[in-house]
Amino acid sequence: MGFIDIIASIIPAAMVYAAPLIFTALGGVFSERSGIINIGLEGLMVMGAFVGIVFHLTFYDTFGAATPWVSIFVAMIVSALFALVHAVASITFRADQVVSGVAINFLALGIGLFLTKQWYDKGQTDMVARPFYATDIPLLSKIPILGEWFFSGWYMTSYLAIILAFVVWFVIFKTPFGLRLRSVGEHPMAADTNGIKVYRMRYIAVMLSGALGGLGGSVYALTVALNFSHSTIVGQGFMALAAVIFGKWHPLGALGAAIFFGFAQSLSIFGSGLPLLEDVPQIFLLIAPYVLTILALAGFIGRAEAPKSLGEPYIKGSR
Amino acid sequence: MLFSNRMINILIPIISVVLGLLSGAIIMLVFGYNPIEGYAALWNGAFGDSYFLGETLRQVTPYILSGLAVAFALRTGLLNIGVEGQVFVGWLASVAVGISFDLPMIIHLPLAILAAALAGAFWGFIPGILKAKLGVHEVIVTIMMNYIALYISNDIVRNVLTDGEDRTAEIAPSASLASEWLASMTYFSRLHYGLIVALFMALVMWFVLNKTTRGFELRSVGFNQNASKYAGMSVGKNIVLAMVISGAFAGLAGAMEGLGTFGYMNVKSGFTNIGFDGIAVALLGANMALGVVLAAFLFGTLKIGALNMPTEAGVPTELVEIVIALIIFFVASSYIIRWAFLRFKKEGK
Amino acid sequence: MDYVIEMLNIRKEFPGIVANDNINLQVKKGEIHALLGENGAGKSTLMNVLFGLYQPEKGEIRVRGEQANITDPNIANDLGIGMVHQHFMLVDTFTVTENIVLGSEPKRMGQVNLKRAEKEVQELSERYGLNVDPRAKIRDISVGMQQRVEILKTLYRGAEILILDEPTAVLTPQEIKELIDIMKSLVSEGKSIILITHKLKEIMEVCDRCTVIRKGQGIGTVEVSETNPTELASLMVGREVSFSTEKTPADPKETFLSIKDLRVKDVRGVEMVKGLNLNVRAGEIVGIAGVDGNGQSELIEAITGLRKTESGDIKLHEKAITNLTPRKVTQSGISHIPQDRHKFGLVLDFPVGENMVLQSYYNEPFSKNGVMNFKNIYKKANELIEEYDVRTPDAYTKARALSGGNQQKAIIGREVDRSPDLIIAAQPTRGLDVGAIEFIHKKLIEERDKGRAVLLLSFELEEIMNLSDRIAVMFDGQIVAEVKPEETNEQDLGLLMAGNSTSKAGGE
Amino acid sequence: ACGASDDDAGNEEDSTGGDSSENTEEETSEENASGDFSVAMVTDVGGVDDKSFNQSAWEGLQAFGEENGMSKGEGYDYAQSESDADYVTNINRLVRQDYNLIYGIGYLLQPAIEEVASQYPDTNFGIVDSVAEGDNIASITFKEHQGSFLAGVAAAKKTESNMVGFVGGVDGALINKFEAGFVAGVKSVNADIEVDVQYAESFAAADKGKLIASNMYDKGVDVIYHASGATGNGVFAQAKDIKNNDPEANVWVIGVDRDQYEEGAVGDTNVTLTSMVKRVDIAVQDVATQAMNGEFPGGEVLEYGLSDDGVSIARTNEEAMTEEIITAIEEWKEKITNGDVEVPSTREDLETYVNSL
Ligand SMILES: Nc1ncnc2c1ncn2[C@@H]1O[C@H](COP(=O)(O)OP(=O)(O)OP(=O)(O)O)[C@@H](O)[C@H]1O
Ligand SMILES: Nc1ncnc2c1ncn2[C@@H]1O[C@H](COP(=O)(O)OP(=O)(O)OP(=O)(O)O)[C@@H](O)[C@H]1O
Ligand SMILES: [Mg+2]
Ligand SMILES: [Mg+2]
Repeated sequence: MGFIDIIASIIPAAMVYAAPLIFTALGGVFSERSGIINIGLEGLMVMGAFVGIVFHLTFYDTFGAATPWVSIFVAMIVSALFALVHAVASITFRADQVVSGVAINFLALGIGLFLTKQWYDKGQTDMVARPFYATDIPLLSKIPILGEWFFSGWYMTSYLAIILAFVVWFVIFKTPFGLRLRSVGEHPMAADTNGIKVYRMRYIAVMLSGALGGLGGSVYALTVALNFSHSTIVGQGFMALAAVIFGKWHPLGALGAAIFFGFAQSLSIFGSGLPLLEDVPQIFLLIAPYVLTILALAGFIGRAEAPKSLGEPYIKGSR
Repeated sequence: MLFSNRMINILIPIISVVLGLLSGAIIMLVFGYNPIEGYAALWNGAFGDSYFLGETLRQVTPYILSGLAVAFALRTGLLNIGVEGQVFVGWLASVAVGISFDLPMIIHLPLAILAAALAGAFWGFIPGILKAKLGVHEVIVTIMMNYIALYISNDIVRNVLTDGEDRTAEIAPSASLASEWLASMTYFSRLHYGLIVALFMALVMWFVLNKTTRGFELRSVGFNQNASKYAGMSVGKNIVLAMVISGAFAGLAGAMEGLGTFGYMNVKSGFTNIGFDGIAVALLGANMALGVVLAAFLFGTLKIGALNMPTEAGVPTELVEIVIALIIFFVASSYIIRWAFLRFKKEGK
Repeated sequence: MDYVIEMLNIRKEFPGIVANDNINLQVKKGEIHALLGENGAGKSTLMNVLFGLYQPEKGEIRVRGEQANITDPNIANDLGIGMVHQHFMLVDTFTVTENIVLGSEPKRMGQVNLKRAEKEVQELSERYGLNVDPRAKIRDISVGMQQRVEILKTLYRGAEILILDEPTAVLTPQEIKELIDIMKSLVSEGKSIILITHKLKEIMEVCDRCTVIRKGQGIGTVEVSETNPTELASLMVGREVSFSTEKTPADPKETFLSIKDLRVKDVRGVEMVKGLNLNVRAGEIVGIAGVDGNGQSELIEAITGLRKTESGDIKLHEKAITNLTPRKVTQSGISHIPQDRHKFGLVLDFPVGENMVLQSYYNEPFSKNGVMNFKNIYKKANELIEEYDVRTPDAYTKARALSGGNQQKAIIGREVDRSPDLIIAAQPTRGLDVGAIEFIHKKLIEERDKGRAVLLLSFELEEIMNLSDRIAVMFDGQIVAEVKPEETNEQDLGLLMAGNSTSKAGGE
Repeated sequence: ACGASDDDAGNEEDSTGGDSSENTEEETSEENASGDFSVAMVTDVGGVDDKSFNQSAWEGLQAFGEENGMSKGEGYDYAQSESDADYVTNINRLVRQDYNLIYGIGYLLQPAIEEVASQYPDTNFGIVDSVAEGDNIASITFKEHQGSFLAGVAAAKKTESNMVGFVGGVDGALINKFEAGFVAGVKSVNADIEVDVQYAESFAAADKGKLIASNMYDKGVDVIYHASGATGNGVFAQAKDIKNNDPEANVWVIGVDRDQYEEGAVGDTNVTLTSMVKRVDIAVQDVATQAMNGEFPGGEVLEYGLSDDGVSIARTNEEAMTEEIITAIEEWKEKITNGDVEVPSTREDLETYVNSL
């Protein structure tokens, strides 16, 4: 395989891995920018995967070919509502946000598997009949090299993830909503005195993180796993959290970090076929993605500044 | 006064557990199970006879240590999500020492335990030093270190400790925490002397944090790094130390599995969850030594008891996951319980 | 009556405390109305009620004669009430413009129309002579500038009634003068101002009337033209207060601290201290006068070991302490009352008692062989609490729950008690009321008289003039002049601080 | 969990706790005429619905129960494990509930079964997919290498590019058995065919499975045999993607443990060429019946292979499994069952085998 071909197979593969992380990390960016730590991303993905699969299995007859799209949409809605639990606990009840996030992770897996047992009478669902399929974009895929790299064998959801990252960037840095969101995460009391409803902003942000986490989980389920079980989401949410921090709480940073993970992961697999890497023992390739991340952080990413009031409940009228 | 602050602090976890169990009962009712049967099965599964009591205590042992690990780091302001990986390397190290030497027990066992603590400590040292020197966020590094631990441990089991096997040899009896006496008292449960190690470590954590100057520094750095620096403490050193100690606790949790429960290390297809559960244990225990012990006890009980629910009452074990999550929520939302108490108090007057 | 604001019989309770008890405040259109009271008297609370941040338990608010129910800062805004808070309400990482328009952003196609906003801010700033750069980030501008941004924020929202809560506590004399000009120009446009300040001189200078509250209760309102500072002070405290601290002339002995050619960079790597020389001798108080941002903080951080120096020597008793760790510096005999008490001075989540041994916990009798002795720690803490009049329920109370003044007293007690040779006091009385200031000044002079050296950093000229035996004027990273307080006046000092060293260089 | 089995070569040295040779040889099932015989199983973390050996074993027990007029909870039951540490607890629980025969399903339970069996010499135990020492233990193993060999034959016949792939779960003796059989099968048909072997190091990483499959198909591999549990979901996902995008594409997956035909459906076509089916149900039912009849094969190692239909090759995809392939499979099956061909089960044996071709 020539270099171009190798790249042509690595890029879509990396994006398959990255897309669910991008969605979820964008959710994390919303939540953390508003000042709410979201360690529950894993649980939100679990919920998304569960809902996406169950909806697809149940309503395939109704929605036909559109089912995957409807499913991820429904997964978004349900996960957003599920995230309300985190919102109520950490915003209204002033719970420690880390604690609440950990509970979200337990709860999502518990509910998902419990209901799977109730509804399917077994520990995992069937496989969905018609998941998302990767496609070649007509015309564009015919462009030499670029077409092969960027327009063949991608999922529509991967494009959606990239587009969404830019949308989120626009929302957070260009719109009044974004300005207010950031102010709430930096200095909630200042926001409050400017007439911004701090609680409402934070609720919205946490629910957005639920929606996006659900999107990430359902996209993973409907592109990669194809069913739901205890082993569908195992650590992807934590990788997404890592992408949020790695990306310095910036939507495009998170995008970059998730793609970085995707590439590192692909490289660990495709590497065995690359001339330079083929003699490297398997174990080094296996741990490479994680070691590379640490090296990248230590080497040139370094200190990242979190939103100032991240993790602190806002108590109106206190100082 | 009807409820003193202290009383409320003690009552909150109890109320949370009760509320969590109540919610679980409601869920069982909704799905057509008999909650009384369900909880009876849970109880029997955890304490039904001395065998199950033994198993419950056995499960509590690593939870205490992984809980202490998370709690210790949190007290210094660090979120150690890497306990899972530290458990792995601790387990591996303890077994490696356990199978590789032929020594009298009085040396062999402590050596194996020490190896686990050191391995865990080293695994904590890396995120610690990166945080202290370069300001790299410990959460990402510890997440990454988990995967590295998993893959490296598997590789070492496969290629260093064995010749391509999935499982190491059994550790020498001289390195084992297992106890004929405890086993025979509990109908062959795997309860082992590790419980004593775990409880002792809880004591150590309490003592170090609350009674020593080092603990004073660690807590101070946890609350306010600037003031600590101003007061002449070395912030970086304390961060590294906190991660090292936290990792050592986690490594010991691994030793409990390696030297106590299993007696070997095998190739793992995924995480053990001892470390991740440790996060919940620590948080439930309010990051305090005694709290962690109690929370670990609760966790162990629920986890072991849950295994009996499907066979005895037909209730899926996942119900317990839900109950645990709800308990954590209720504890976390203690503000609202406190608030309700104050209202109650006011109106009671 | 042409009152723009009437607050009648306001009562506001916090758990366990009545912050406002039946207070009345009536503000006329176009006046500057002072609100005076000790720390914790309830001034900020009253204003927060007016601004809609707190809901009063009782009482009535009228705005321009009409009853108003202000449940939210938005409503206050709509009523033309704007507030500049005691602690600035600015987002550090935002630009000036972003802070100003936050919450009422001009929009264009769903985006914040920053161009328009910047233009508006620019115009507004010019109109009132505020002179701010709309594009600067808050964290890059001086405190005085930040304050103007706060004022602009209210003006941008069309405020007719401005509440300024202790605006001058953090300003340099120049900045105060400018602020006073700004206030005057605002009232000349028909706006009304409620001014909270502890500085009676300012009240006398700019205010028309003054309402005094004491321990949550309204004492009354007086015409400023018919009163004097002494009367105001006694109204406020309920007893006689002495203003200038009494002290005997200094009797300086051998040099304790000597600094030669010191160069220090700040966080961003900009050189802030540029070859500074300074000596402090036993038995004298040396005050550093200067406009904020001329390297004072970096100087103090360098002496205390919190910041690395680039070059130069710092000696204590002829022994180099340059670039020692904070611990070593402390051990060599230096105490440090830090400028930012919340950031550096205290671990707010530790009990008061443990804060009292923050630097000495590792020494006997507070610990032995690495094991803490809490009995001795709390014994010591209780002594200090007693001696320094720290008002706290007990030594086990978290430092967070103490009022600012009491937190400061705790720090001072701790630092002075360690019997250092040199005390570095950075803004030791910032934001404190006259009673507390009096106490702290007395303590510092006592220490001087015991033969200790005191290095005082303050942005308040009055404090510098009152307390110092020698004044070192710092400008652009250097000591540009040394003068004796009795040989200069605030005017001349102000000129020196502005870098105008051609005026007569006093001292030595 | 996965379709995993094990022949644990190092077993003899390991089993320190297992030599309970003082075991009484009493027949524990003496009293029953089927009346009060009961049997139960402990799953590994996969659960009884893992679409793999746990499920298959449970189906065997259910069939056994039905045959003997029992119902779940009365006569037969299972206990599911949530983690490695639960195996012993679960086995013990069943012992104390007086089950006569208790199965541990999966090689992971081997130490647990051995341990408990030595403590309760009066109860009978079965271990599936592994060999355990003890007179009251029947070890049930499968010759997966034989089945995998036939899968290799099918793959070799199907490939057009002369490149086939193998995706393993966690690298180790048990999955190596699948690998060795498969490679031997492929090479036996055509020694020039390249076999790309990769391990995901997980039985639950569908994303990695997909990456590996994508890598393989891109390199030109056209048939992938997976023995990797849920990781295999990703392999199917990738094959279906390619097939959906280009219905003419020649991509195939060979399933494992049970017939994975359903998993391969893409519209009207199907990418599942065949599956290497392991009949744990038959074995479990068989041993239970023997035990009930007082003929429990304690201490024996039972090997179910091609000859007794313990392993087999699915033929559901009739379109893909052409006459030619079926014939080839039958030929090789014949050679294996009559002993002409000794199928290698480790990498070393494989090397010898390939060199001898
Ligand atoms: N959020 C709060 N919770 C509890 N008590 C409060 C709160 N805010 C103020 N108080 C109490 O109300 C009293 C009045 O506080 P306030 O801040 O209004 O004083 P102040 O007059 O502004 O003092 P200063 O001159 O120091 O600004 C304080 O002594 C404090 O005890
Ligand atoms: N988190 C808190 N918990 C308990 N009490 C608090 C808390 N925050 C504030 N208070 C109360 O509010 C007061 C602190 O307010 P503040 O610091 O404004 O006091 P102050 O007298 O105005 O001092 P300063 O000189 O700093 O203005 C204390 O008297 C304290 O009782
Ligand atoms: Mg105040
Ligand atoms: Mg105030």
